[in-house]
Amino acid sequence: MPETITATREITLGEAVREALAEEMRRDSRVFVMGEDVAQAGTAFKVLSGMVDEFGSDRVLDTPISEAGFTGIAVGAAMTGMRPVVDIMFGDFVGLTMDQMVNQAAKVHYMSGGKWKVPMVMRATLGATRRSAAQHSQSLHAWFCHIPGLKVVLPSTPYDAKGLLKSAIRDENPVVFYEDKMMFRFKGPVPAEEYTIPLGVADIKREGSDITIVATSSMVHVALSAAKLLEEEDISAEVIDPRTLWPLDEKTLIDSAKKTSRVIVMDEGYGRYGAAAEIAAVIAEGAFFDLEAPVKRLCAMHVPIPFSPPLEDATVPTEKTVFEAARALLGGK
Amino acid sequence: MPETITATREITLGEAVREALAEEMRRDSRVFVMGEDVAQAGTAFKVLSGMVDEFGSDRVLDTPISEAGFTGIAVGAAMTGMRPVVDIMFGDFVGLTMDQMVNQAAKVHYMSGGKWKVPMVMRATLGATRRSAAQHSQSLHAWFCHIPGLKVVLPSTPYDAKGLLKSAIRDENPVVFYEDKMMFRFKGPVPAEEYTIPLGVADIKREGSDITIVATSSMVHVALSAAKLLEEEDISAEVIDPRTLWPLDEKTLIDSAKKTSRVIVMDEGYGRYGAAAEIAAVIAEGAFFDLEAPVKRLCAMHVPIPFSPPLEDATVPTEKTVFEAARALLGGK
Amino acid sequence: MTTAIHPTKTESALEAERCLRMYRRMLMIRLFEENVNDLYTRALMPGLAHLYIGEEAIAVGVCEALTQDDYITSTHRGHGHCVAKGAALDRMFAELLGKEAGYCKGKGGSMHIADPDTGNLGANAIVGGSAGIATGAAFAAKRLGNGRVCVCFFGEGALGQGVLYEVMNMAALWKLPVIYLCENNMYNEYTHYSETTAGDILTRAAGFGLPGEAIDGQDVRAVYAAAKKFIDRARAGEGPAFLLANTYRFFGHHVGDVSRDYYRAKQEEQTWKSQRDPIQLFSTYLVAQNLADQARFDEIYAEVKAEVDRAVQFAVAAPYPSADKVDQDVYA
Amino acid sequence: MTTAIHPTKTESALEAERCLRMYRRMLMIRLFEENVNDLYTRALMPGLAHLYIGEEAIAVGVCEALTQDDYITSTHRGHGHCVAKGAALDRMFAELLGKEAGYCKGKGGSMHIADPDTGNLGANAIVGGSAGIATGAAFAAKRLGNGRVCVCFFGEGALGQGVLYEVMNMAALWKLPVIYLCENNMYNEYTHYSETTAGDILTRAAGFGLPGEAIDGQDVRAVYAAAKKFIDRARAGEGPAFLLANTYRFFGHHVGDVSRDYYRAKQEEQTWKSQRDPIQLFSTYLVAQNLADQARFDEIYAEVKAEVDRAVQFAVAAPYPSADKVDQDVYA
Ligand SMILES: Cc1ncc(C[n+]2csc(CCOP(=O)(O)OP(=O)(O)O)c2C)c(N)n1
Ligand SMILES: Cc1ncc(C[n+]2csc(CCOP(=O)(O)OP(=O)(O)O)c2C)c(N)n1
Ligand SMILES: [Mg+2]
Ligand SMILES: [Mg+2]
Repeated sequence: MPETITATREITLGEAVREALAEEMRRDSRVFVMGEDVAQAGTAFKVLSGMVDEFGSDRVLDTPISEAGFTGIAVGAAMTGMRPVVDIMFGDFVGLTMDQMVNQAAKVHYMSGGKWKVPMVMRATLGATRRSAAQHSQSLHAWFCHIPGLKVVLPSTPYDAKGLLKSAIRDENPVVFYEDKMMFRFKGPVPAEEYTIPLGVADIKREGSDITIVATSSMVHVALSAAKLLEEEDISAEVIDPRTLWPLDEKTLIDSAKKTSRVIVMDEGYGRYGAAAEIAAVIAEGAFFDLEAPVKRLCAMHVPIPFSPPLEDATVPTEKTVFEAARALLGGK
Repeated sequence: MPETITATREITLGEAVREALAEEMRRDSRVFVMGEDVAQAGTAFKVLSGMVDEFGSDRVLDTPISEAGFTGIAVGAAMTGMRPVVDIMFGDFVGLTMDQMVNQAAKVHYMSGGKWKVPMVMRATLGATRRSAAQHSQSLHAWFCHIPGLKVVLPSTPYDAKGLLKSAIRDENPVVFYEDKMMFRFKGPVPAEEYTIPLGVADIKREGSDITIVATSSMVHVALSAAKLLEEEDISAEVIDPRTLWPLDEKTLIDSAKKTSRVIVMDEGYGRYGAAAEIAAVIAEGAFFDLEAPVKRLCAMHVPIPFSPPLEDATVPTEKTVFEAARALLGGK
Repeated sequence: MTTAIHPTKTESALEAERCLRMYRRMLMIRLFEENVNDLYTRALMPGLAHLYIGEEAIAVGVCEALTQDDYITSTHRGHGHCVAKGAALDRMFAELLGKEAGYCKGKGGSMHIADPDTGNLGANAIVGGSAGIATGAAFAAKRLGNGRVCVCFFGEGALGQGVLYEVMNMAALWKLPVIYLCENNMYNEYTHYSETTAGDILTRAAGFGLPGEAIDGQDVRAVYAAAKKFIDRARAGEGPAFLLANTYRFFGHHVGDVSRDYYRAKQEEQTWKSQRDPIQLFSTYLVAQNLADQARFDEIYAEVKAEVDRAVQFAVAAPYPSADKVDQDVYA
Repeated sequence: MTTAIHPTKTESALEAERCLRMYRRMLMIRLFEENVNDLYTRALMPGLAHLYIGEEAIAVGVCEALTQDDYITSTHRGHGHCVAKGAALDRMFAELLGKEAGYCKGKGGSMHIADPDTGNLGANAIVGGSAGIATGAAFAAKRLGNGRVCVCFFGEGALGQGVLYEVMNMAALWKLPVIYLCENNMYNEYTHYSETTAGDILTRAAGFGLPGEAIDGQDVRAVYAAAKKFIDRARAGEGPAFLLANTYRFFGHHVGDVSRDYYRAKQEEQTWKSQRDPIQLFSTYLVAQNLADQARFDEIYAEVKAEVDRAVQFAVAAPYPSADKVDQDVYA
């Protein structure tokens, strides 16, 4: 069921992220933020504007352009009493951090037999259509989802972003938190009161009975638009946002699939060997005897993201693609 | 149908890799090998022993411990007329190369509108049970499979290793070639005559009619052993090795699934968000109307690989696991 | 780019020719970039772009010391390098606008212009991302014995990327013909480089076995002289080098970065623009040396402007690629 | 590890105590490693291990200058660092054998021993992999104001990893209390470091703003003195430093590396073993200074041997973890 948000206050996703960070930094002096141009510039996307004024440049710390290095520093600082939040400007740069995140952050707890832990958060961006071309448009979260020891969060609304980021910061494990770079100005209701959202709980963004659309991050909104179109055709679509890809709320996804018997999985990462493959596999297995059609994936086209607008636009699923895929799955119902 | 190999000559997988490399280096002076301890030491696994004697240290080149750096050098050398083969001792270290492989190697061709190309091969190892612990036992090939522009090869026999590596070296694209580190001494028939195996063609390692086991790399042999056990119970298992995960021979997998209607997918990588998820999703979609049971994945347990033998052994699927999973899928047939 | 040299010309005639060629090329970059900004402002250009204005002397001085076959790698701030290496302006603008006629068929955009014909291995949107490629091209040149040299352009921000040191080390070990050309414009985006760079840059290079030199990046002749010396040395098989060109970007980090007061003073910008403009400085020199006068400058300006205008028009009028091209060129 | 110091003792008495403590600790590492090799040869140890024999003076000299609360990070060749920082031998052996009683419950093995009680942030099987962690620990120490220092041990092979330079740069910028301790045993596995390392190591450190010093890694007193100086300096808030300890591993890269002729001469090994053994050199010094005699050495040997033997027995007898522990400790 969609969580009921009582607040009427509307803020942007960027503001929600900033609020979550600021609240946690006020609450816990061990929390700090580091990354490129995070201080006076407030990040390239201006998400952290003004934070350095409140917390000072010791806690909102500009780094050299050394993604591997400062991620490694975060791992060590997390082990020894701090709670670092590192900022990776474009999620495309996570390749530089994979060794630190996967061979160090994700494994320290296990390799030490549970003795050391790494309570850190990596914030990164994802998403295309910004006309930023192949090295600034990728959604590579599937890499992290694959690795035991990491948690992965992909919020789709300001409300979720705030509540989940606060939980991520309080988590005792390394968490990768993804923000869609095209959604920073997206507005939504966020209560003024403190709240958190637990990691590992999917949210049904819209209830429906004929088809389930599982969607992440920006794709949730494409799915919701498509659901409206489908409604006009008397097709009732349920839209579910897993919110965290690890831990993954398999039950909610499978239950919905059992109810509707038809499923589309949307993700802005590549579908092939991507996050959507896992979700599709989980549903195909868990709802096997209830599905009336194969699970359909709608994801980024399997090409490096091109610069040219007409090309780039062709790589991302749209409400129209979803609408048509849903109709096809329903056999023209 | 299993390819018929007429040769009676038996060599190890390590020798097959060396032969493929040596033949290609004789054939094409642009081919060279670089990596840590590849020259006099012939790699940490002794796979390249003796090659520096034939080809000299200009073409079998020891590097500093700089995986990112020499992978980047390979990209540039490939663009400008060479055909580099880089050696990544343990596949766990690919994290260090992800930026070079994914943001550079995989995208140069596309970003340049098809003008530059990157004919390079990265050889890396995978596989556990060597008592090497969490940072030397991973099978991270799913990361590369996720990326358009790359090809990914996982041979399971000396025959396949030789034929596929030769094709990988002749390919005009970056290819990641994975060798199971526990299989270097594994022997199999390899013809003395020259041959290549095209990328993108699965091989049916064993024909069967009751259940399909899709397996990669070392898991092929676990599947084959399990198939023998199953035979004793009158269960006829078909074992298919995709051999290349990208391009993926979807048709062969789906056709087999349609024939047997029950499928197990095995891979030594993590199952979650892993290569097996894609294969399972492809089959669940492609053979939807023929499957009589959900596709079952059997992969590395979702934990950092532990050092202690009884723990490590528990992380990898065995013939017994497969046998039981198959019986369960067949509902006790 | 050195054009064919007439054997009977005197040294000073050659020098005069070179100077005017460099002047023209710098001006071309300047006007190119002004038009980029204009296209952005008029919402004709998708995305953003990073202008090279203020730094023209570096690309031009360096590329003057290269042959057409020599290689360069470039950065997100790459238009100047491309133009200096000889790229055609119309196809560059077309690429910036995402048009099919662009250097990359519109697939790359501002940060990925590449051109095999002029040895341009590509601009790169990953800071430090081309260090490996440049070193690899030098590796190939050495192995193939084709006598080529590669210049790896990068901003001082790339000094934060470890891979740079990894490849410098190998270049030194293997004596590869590559020049690491650090354009220190003093800012990593919105952060002054002194906040991100400890120690001493040339000492770093020395630590990895690379000879180095700091040069005034606003003085095209100084850039050319230093580049020539180290490029010739590399071509002669004596190995890599590191050049540190001190410079300044006159405008924002990218075209959208217009309110810059929070990270640098207007006064600082003003000083550089009025006293350290590489084109202005060079024209003063040329006049003093009697190598040109205002009339000649006007003539060059008119020619370059006409060329740039034509190129813009071409690009604006050119068609977009059709959407079905999107999955071509993924694999070779 | 400095133990509590009795206030009335004279400087020379303290020095004598320190010397004997260091001697004992070096011997402990030596005997520990001999037993590791023995366990491997007897097929009692799963996998491989990298012996620290020949390099004992470095870990011991450095850790003598640290407090128990100070941090270290270690490498694949890490047993010496662990012992020097105060780890219990029985739990170390148990870990090497994959037993539940081991420091990491058998999950880590030889290359991952970690122990919060002695400030050991962990050995690391990724070359250069702990540079970030060490720098981060120093970062935390500075932020929390707890006065701790971190020593990052690594082999000269790690000089090939770019991340090392990235974090040294930040350590220098932010004046973090971290010492980068390079153990140059001259080989990266089977390749001589001169084939992999261009330029000059201390110049590299200087380039990133780190003061540095080369030390004789076979002389525990020299190591201690240099380490003490830079550790005190770091603790005083004056920032990081780089120490280059020249040394030699007396045996193979790992226990299985027995035929070494193809990469280094027997003669070279022989010379080091006979003339540059850190324990031998130190005992000669101790005798010359009248700080110990053979009887004392025999006594220490017997004590240490008994402790090591007990530890081995404990580990051999200890049970393996049950298989159901495999998925514990993945998440905290
Ligand atoms: C690896 C990586 N990290 C961060 C960025 C984002 N980014 C783009 S340009 C830039 C600053 C680069 O500064 P510098 O290298 O000095 O070049 P300049 O812009 O001054 O020419 C940054 C941080 C990037 N593109 N790549
Ligand atoms: C990133 C990475 N690359 C390669 C290896 C494989 N490897 C393990 S030890 C070693 C040599 C290390 O040499 P050095 O740093 O000098 O340490 P030493 O063994 O001499 O103590 C190599 C290449 C690794 N563990 N990690
Ligand atoms: Mg700059
Ligand atoms: Mg060494």
